Amino acid sequence: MTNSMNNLELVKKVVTEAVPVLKIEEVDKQQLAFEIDKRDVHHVLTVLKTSGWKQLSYMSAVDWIDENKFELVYLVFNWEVPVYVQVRAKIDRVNPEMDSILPIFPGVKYYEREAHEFFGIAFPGNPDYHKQLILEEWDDIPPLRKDFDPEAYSDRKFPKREYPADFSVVDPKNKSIEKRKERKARANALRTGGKEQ
Amino acid sequence: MASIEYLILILVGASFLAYLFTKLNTYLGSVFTILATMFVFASLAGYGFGMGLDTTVNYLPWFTFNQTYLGFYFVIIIAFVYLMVSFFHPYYLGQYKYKDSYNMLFLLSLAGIIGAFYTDNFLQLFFFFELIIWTTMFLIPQGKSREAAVSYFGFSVAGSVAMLIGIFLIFSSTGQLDITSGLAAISGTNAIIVFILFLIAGFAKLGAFPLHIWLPIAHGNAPHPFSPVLSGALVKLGAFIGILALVRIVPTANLLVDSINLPLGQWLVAILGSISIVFGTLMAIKEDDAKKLLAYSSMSHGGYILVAFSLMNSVAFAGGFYHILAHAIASAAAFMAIAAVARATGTTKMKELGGMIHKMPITYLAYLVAIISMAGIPPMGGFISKWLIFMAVINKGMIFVAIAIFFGSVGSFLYVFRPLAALFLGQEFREYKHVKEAPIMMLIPTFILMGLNVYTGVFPSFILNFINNILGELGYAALNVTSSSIINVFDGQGILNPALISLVFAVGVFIAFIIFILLKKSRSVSLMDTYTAANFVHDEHLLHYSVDFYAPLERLYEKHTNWMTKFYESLAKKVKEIGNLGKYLFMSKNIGTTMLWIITIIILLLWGVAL
Amino acid sequence: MLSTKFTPATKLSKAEIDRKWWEIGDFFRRNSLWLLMYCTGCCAIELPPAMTSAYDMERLGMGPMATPRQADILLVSGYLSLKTLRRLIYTYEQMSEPRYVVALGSCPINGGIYHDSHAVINQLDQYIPVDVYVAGCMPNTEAVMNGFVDLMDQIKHKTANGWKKYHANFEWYKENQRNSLGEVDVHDEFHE
Amino acid sequence: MIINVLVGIGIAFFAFVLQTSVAGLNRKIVGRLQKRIGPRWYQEFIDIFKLLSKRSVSHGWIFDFGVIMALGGIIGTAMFMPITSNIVAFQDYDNFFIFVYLLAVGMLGMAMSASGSGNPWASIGVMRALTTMLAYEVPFLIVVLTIINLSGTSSMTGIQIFQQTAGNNWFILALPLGGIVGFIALMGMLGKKPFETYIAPAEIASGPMVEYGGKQLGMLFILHEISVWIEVTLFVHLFLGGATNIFEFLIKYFAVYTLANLISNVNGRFKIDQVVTFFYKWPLLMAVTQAVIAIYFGWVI
Repeated sequence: MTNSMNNLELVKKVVTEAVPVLKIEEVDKQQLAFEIDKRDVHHVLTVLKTSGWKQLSYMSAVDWIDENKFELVYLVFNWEVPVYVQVRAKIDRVNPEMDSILPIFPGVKYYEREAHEFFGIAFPGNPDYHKQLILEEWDDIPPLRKDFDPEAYSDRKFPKREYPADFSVVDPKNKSIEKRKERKARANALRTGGKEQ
Repeated sequence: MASIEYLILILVGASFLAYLFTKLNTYLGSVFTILATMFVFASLAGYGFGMGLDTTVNYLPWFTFNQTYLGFYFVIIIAFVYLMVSFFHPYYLGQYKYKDSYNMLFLLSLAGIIGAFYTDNFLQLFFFFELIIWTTMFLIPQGKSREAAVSYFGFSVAGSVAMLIGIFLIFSSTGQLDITSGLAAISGTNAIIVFILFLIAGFAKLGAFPLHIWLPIAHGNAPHPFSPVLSGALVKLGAFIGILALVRIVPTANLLVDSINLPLGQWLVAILGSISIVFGTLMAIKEDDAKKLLAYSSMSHGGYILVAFSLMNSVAFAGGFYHILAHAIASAAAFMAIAAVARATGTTKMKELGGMIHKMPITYLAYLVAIISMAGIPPMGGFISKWLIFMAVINKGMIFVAIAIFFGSVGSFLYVFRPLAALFLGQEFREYKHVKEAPIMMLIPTFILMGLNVYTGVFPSFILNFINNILGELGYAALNVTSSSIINVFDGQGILNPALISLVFAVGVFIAFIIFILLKKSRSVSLMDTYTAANFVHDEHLLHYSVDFYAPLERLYEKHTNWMTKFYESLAKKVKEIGNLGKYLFMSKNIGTTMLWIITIIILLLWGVAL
Repeated sequence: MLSTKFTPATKLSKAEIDRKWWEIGDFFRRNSLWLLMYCTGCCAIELPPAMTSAYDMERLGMGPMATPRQADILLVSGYLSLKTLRRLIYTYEQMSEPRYVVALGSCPINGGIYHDSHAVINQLDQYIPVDVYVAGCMPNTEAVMNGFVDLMDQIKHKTANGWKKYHANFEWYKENQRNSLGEVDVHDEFHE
Repeated sequence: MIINVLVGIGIAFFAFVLQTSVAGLNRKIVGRLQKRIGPRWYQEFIDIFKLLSKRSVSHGWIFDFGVIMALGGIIGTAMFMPITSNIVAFQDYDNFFIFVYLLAVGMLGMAMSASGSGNPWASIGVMRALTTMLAYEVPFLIVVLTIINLSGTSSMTGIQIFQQTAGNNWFILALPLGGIVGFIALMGMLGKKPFETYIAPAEIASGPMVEYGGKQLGMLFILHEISVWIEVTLFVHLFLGGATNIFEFLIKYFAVYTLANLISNVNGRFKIDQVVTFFYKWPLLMAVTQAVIAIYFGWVI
């Protein structure tokens, strides 16, 4: 039996032998994250796939607007060794582009379409990446970019209910708030002997 | 006074004329074919009902003719189907390679049929049978496949060889070649062998289990206007031979199945008929080609006919005879409707078709009426025949046969509904937007068949009275049919009044119509505007459910359907191997070996003759 | 003195006869309201108690139905994203008339807690007419039942006219739909 | 003849009113079982009249024609059915097979109309309905074969009178196995759970009825009520000795329908292939055993 520590070591060994790793992060006992260069992604994913990480669980992107970068995250899983491996790679935020990993993991087809839709990343190599998937008839910048303002979009696109200026949810006949204030003041007056009002 | 001999000679002459005319012009030849068929049918209908045809022979030596009610019943049905189908010829012949010979062979096979049913001599029967088989064999490959003709011919020849051996046996044991007296005179073991041989011939023509393999292949691949003839008319030849064997041969008394009081042979035929019904039904449910589906349904209906004629009482016989008529009309109508669709769209595959009702409503109605009759639902002819067979089976208490006939009857709803739903109903495909209703000449037979389907179901007394004549001829008691078409079987065990059923049905529909018309008018929407769990579907193919229609049911038996086909395939392989062996022995390069074999065989043959 | 002779009632005009028939129809309609439950949001959780023995919707003659063709009420339970709104409009147009819409929760009223989302619309009655709103996040089951009773009252007093409004202001509704949604029915590879 | 037809129409109307009321009562009973108040007993009437008052959609002429043909066929079938052994519209012509096959006109009409709507759910529902029919009809007809063979008549009145004659038992007692098969087949005919596969509202959106609304659906409800009446009445007449007067009929009818409904309400739903294998296993075996015992050995209790 191998324990989880050995598993993590195994993964580290596999990945570091394959490509130069910029940063390693232990997310938890069963998850390891490797930050690598964009060009090494295909290689490391191939290595991982041949050493047992056969399932691509998820692929998405993170918008680091301060660094002006997108970070792509590939999450792969092994059914023999219970460790998730995250492979992270940063790409430019301006004209973002990343070669598709479709030949390695065919299941990435829809994740890449989703990432294109929500972040605007292009995936040459995936013939369908530009097709719409979730957002139907979207007409603005991709919505999960940090510079997108959902509230402005909502105000612009969806009519809001107009409430009159004197609209109030408070019932004018309901005096319970005033009464509570009064009660509090009276109690306070009693406690302090009327000195502090 | 029309003479049978003249009719046959006229048809033979007309066939050569049709050949010439068709060579000149397809349309002219086809119209001539229609006229010739019409003339023959008219003379048969005009003189035949009263047995008024002349049987004298002037020009054809060695031929003798005789008319019976039994033969006439078959010949009029088959000639009628031929007439109906001939209306289709002008519109289809253009597609076929040998159109001139098509018309010629069509008329020649009709001549063969008239001869076969009007003869009283075994050798002539055999001759005419061969004429029918050989002529039709060249008609079938003009359709989709040549193999269809091969398998049709193979099974037909197997049947006719069996019949020929049977005829020889009868002649050698009784010295008679007359059909009636020959079959009546034969007895003992010879009777059993002849019974089996004739039934093999009958089964092969009828396409009943286990000799059914050719049926879907030939029906499915035959030219579209010829499939109605195959199914509506030619398989009935098998029923005729079956009747000869089952009814005419005096059953041997010591082989009775006690509990149901039926001769063993007849009982076995009933069981085989039941297997045909079940097998045909299951295969039809599974089939994806509309014509093959109807072919399997013909097999299932052939099973009903076999069951009916093996029950040895007049109710069952009447049911069987009525079923022959009802099925001929219904099946011809259904095949012709499919043919009309195939002409318009070029396919009979159910998955490629849909929504034809919006383009071909009359064809749709014809098909609807036909399948109502096939499924045995009241206002149509099929109900009466099935009802008679049911009552006979119930009266006999044959439980296992009953399972089969009930299964086949309910199963027929399943399979006849499939082409209805897949071809005619459902989404209208944009490929077929240009399709139009069949031309008027093709609608004439459609209307006639529709009318006859209803007529046989509402007023059966005329036909049943004629069937009573046949029953009398065969030596059975007549069916109790009163003038107002009330059928009473087994002294009141079942009483049926078809006209009343139709009336009540009409009243019901009238009431429903009144309710419908009184209420608020509905808003008309397009076919694509359907409930799709609120999903947008713009492709009509995705909204048309016709492939693997009965998938959950098919899954239950799909593993067990192929063993019969496999058996015949391996048999065909063996035959091929033997043929190759012969080829190897005879056609070797060494001419001396070949000569040696030939001489040996000639000596052997001469020795056999000398013996 | 009143005449004993039978006098036929004064001849009603066609409009009056229609009105009488309509009132009779209203009696049947309000006593047999069938729901099409469009369970998009969290308010759908209030429906099981409303249907089962706690509140027993069936005693009012109400019950769930499988398809829009059979249903009388389109029950919108909760927030509507753009994607679901498209389907909701499509479903609403498939229903047989007279048809009513009941919206549960605060999201269909003003967007509720999703008022600033790029994917959730704010106000349902801009797109299809709503007969009864049941406010609350989420409304409790008594409120839901009360909403249905309100709808029955409205039908009785002939004020449940949302479906007529939709016909009358069809262009206005369509324009709102187009402004927010682009096209209502989407053509793409999943729908071909 | 006109009198007879009018009596027949009366019977069809009676069938509609009776079954609609009984169905409403049964909804109430089921409600009480589930600790609910349940709807009013006339709720079914309200539902039907509401549907008839709505404005529906139509998918072309076959969509309407099929409904008319179906309802017409069912009304026609009901007109033949005797209520008791004395009340029958067409004396002597109430042959058993009319009910089985004229009922099929209704099924065919509905199937045609449903498929004509162009909705695939409807076609799936039709497929399931026909498959279920293939399953339950065969065992049922084998039992009926036994009954007709024993009683020597296939007239529904005749079978009732045969059972009512002194010395003859009700067939449910005389043929106990057959009676059980008959009841299971009745559950299938009524489309009650566990054989409810072809309606399956949560699965295939109420199957054949998916595209109906308004008057077409209302007419189908009428059709459904009348066909339920025919099926339950068939069971009463075949197995429970029919009825000599109308009260006896009402009691037997109510008992049979309520029992079927109660059994239905404590069951789940079969898959469609399970329905077929179920019916061709035990009920068919029981039916054949019963037929062999009764016909060949003559052992009838």
